[in-house]
Amino acid sequence: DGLAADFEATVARGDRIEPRDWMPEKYRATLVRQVAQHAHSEIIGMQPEGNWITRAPSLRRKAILLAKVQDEAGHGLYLYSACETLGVSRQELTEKLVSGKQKYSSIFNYPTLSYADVGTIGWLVDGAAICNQVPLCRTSYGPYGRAMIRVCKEESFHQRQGYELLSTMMRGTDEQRAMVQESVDRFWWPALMMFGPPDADSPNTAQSMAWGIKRDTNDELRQKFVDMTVPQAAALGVTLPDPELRWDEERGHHDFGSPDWDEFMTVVKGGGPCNAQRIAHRRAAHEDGEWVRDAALAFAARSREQVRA
Amino acid sequence: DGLAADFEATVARGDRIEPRDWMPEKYRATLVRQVAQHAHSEIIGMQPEGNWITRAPSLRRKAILLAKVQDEAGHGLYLYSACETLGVSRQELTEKLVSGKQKYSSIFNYPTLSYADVGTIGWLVDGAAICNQVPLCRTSYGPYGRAMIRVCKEESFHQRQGYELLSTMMRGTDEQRAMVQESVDRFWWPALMMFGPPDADSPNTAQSMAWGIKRDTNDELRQKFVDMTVPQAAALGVTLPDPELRWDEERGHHDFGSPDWDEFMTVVKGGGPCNAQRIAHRRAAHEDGEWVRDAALAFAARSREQVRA
Amino acid sequence: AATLAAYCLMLGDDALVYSHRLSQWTSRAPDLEDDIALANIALDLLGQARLLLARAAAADPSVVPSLPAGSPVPPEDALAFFRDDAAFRNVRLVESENGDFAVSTTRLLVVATWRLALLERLTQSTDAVLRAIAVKGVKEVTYHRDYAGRWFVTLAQGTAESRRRLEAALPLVWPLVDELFRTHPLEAAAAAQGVGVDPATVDDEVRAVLAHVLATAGLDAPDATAAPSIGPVAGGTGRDGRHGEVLSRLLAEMQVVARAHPMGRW
Amino acid sequence: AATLAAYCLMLGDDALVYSHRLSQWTSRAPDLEDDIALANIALDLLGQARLLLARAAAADPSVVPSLPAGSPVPPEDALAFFRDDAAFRNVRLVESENGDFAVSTTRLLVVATWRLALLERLTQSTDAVLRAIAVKGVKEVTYHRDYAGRWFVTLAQGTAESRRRLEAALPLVWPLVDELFRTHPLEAAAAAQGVGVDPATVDDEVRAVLAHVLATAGLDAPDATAAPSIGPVAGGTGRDGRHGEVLSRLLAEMQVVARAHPMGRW
Repeated sequence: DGLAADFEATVARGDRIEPRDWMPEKYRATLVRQVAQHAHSEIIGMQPEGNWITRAPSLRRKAILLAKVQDEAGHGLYLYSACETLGVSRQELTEKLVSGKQKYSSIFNYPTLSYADVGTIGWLVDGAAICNQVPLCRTSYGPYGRAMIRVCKEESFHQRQGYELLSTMMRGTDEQRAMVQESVDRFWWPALMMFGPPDADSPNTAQSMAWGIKRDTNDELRQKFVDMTVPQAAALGVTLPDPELRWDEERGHHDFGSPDWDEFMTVVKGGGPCNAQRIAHRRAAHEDGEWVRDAALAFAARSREQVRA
Repeated sequence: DGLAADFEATVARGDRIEPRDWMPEKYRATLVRQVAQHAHSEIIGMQPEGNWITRAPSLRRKAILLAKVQDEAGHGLYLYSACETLGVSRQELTEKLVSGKQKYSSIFNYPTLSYADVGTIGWLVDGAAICNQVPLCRTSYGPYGRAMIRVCKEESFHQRQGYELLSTMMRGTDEQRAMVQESVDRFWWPALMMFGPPDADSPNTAQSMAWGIKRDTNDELRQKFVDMTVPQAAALGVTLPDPELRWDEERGHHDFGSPDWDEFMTVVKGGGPCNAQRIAHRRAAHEDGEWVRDAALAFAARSREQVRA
Repeated sequence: AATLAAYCLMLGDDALVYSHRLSQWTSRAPDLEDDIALANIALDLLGQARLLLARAAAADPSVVPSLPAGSPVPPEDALAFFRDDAAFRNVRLVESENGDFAVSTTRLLVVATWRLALLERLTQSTDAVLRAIAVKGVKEVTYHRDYAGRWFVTLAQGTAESRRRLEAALPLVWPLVDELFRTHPLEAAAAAQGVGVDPATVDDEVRAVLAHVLATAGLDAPDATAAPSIGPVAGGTGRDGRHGEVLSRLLAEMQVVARAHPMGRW
Repeated sequence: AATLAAYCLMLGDDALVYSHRLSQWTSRAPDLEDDIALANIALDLLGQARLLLARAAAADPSVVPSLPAGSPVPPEDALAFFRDDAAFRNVRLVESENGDFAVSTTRLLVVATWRLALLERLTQSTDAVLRAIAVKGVKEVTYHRDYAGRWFVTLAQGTAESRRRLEAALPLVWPLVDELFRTHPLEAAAAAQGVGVDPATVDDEVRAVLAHVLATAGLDAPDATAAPSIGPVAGGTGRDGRHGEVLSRLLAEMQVVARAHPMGRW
């Protein structure tokens, strides 16, 4: 069948599929799920850091944090737009998010318990996100790839800001250094889980890679992240909470321990410390805003009528 | 007319009118207004001090403050009950309060801006209230008089606690002493206004005194309060913010300046710093609680039916 | 003595934080009678908190945060106002936000039933002070549980709206119930020494009481798929100082005046 | 220089406190576009606040609260995080709670219209720094006003519900409008020196703009009997450090981390 052959050829060449191109239904469905989950992660991801905007300890940090959370809203916007090119509206996706039918990255189900967490999220969580996302800039679906280019650029700016906050705090008081270490202790393992289950337990990876929606396996990305992060931790002066972590001369990589995959599954299934809170917050904002969105629609409809009349 | 004569004779003897006794309609109406206004003052009065319960700086003070605000709710309860003996329900009165149709003491339209205000309200506001209320223990209407006996006993306990807080703070740091002085500066004039306008501008006083609903004129009570408070202020070590304040040897009383009666009228008419806030708070609590009160009524009705069946 | 102190902090922090939440109902309750009742419960718990924090400080003065030399702040206040959230040992259920009256009633039913079971056993503690606190507390908390139980049944069988709200409240409260029975090593140690109670030992009893109230109300406990238990953070829960995001906000308010005046007298 | 510093604190505190309130909309706005727009406005005002507080500190270092020796906290942060509410000089309108989107929109319309009028005049200030801040601010606040104006008209003419909410919002915002035009002696002095603006001089212009927007929306300003102006406290208003009960709560949250670490680097 010619359409399918064209599609396969385009993907194989590393060229991009565009919204008007034919695509297999499963490719579309997989993409919608992946892009929506990514968009939802940006939107839910506003909460853990947003939790500290009103308590930022300096005006400079307050401005940086507010701008960062604002960027996350912007990423959510681009990604929802990318999804709309696949025929699914933001409204539909939001309803799937607040009803728990679509997921978001589990990392955001952990609480932020000190201002150091703002730095740690920038450094480790955005760092892990970048490892996941940089390959997606070359992903086969055009609108997604282009959105990812912009997202990745901003994320790496956020990562540097997070690292810079931690590094400033490490040059501060003993209490501040302890805050940073405590924060890293809490976020290290959840950050490693961001790459998803071990390859052996990740059945969809092969198809996604064939379609060019995914470019590296979970374990490859995880290794890359660990290798990248260990020297940064040393430069900061923090200890990563893994007694098995060490340089393996032969492999040319770091060996490291295994995250608690039971905890991962618990969080995925809704039993994380903040799952219910995050969804409830999003749902409340969505419901509280309904009358405003309705007013905007009614006003726009009336304005259009007046223009016609 | 015999009933009216009996009523007049009872009041003249200083005996009490009881709920089943005949009484002139105007006496009943005046009483309802006065007792309701007093009840509302207790209920609204929970807010300015309640504002500091969650920020009380010691556990002992937190317990004292919480118990005090609870006592105010209790006073509200007795006084609404006294009103009910005159044929007006708590529900009706509450609706008049939240719709702004009945007033409460204007003093509660001032904000509480520091923990010292908790002490100042106890010392000055409860002190002024006691001056107003002690004579009402002998008031002609039985249920009101008896409620006032209990209220006054608790109020004077609160007044001592307020004074004790201020006196402890005055033995603390310089900042604490400044907080006390600043608080007294803000509350002194509003406390003097609690006795109402000057006698010359208080047209209802004569009738209320004839009926034994009121026992002293506004200016008499104000003078009594000033005379009582000046030595207490000296003992505390605070300055009352009135340059005209001095002992008048001849009168055997203190001379003092005149409060800003324009401000008084502004606040009475709704333009005080917190009028709108206090009413909105009360209305929100009343509306938020409606479904609970409805549930209790429905449950009670069903339980009665089951008993009958 | 360190075990006793740590154990008293746990029970004391439960009482302190929960008292604070209940006190937020003041001037906001559905009716004056409930405003008074909730303030009473908050006062009882505040009283228990003060005795327990004082006992902790007496048993092991090293638990008390240090303040500037000459500060007149007593140990109970140093513990309440000068510790950060990570040093608080309360279970997460007591720090959660009040929600509406249905949520608050459901939570009070659960907390009071659990605390009553603990206090009943603590009347046999080998520590005489803790024993005395427990004897007094049992009377108080029995009233708390009965108050909550009456309202729970009333809301369940009141109106369609009250039942709807109560049904919505259950999945907000239940996910934090399992944590109440999770044994912290210090609780195990306190139980082994005879001063404290292992909360796992009251699990069956507490759940049986709750099941009875739910049955009377004609309601089911939420199922674990729809409302899964809220898991630990980095392996720890409230007893380890791992709290929800709400606690640091609660403490920011509670501690603000005290911290601004470390040399203050109140 | 003392007058300039005090005047900069007033405008800086307006921006700082209002930025804080606007930032509370983050992750809670009706739609993503508004989440972004409100954060933008909050960021603009935060930027203005930083410049104004820094100008105040430079003009008169004695306004900066003193911190422990060796503290690395810069003057803008010492001013923002280490003053108590009574030292804040913002008008009370900017500290009031957000309410719903109708209240927030109405308040933004009023505040932006007023601030724009002040900043336009400040582009002629004799102080070069203030002049530069004003030139930048005029562009920003013009956008704020237009954003609020568009939403105000949209809500007024959207649905019955949005109009009802907007009508309910007006009497919550209007009672704090008169205070915006009340001249504080320091504002009079700053105006006399040519560095500042007497807010009374923008009264007519601002009210005319608001009247125009109200007319476009088909609404009347609330009448003064139903929604009387909120009066002073002991003769003072926000500019005198006499605030509502909300400001000390806002600051308790805003300042909590900074105050816990007076020697901290961030």
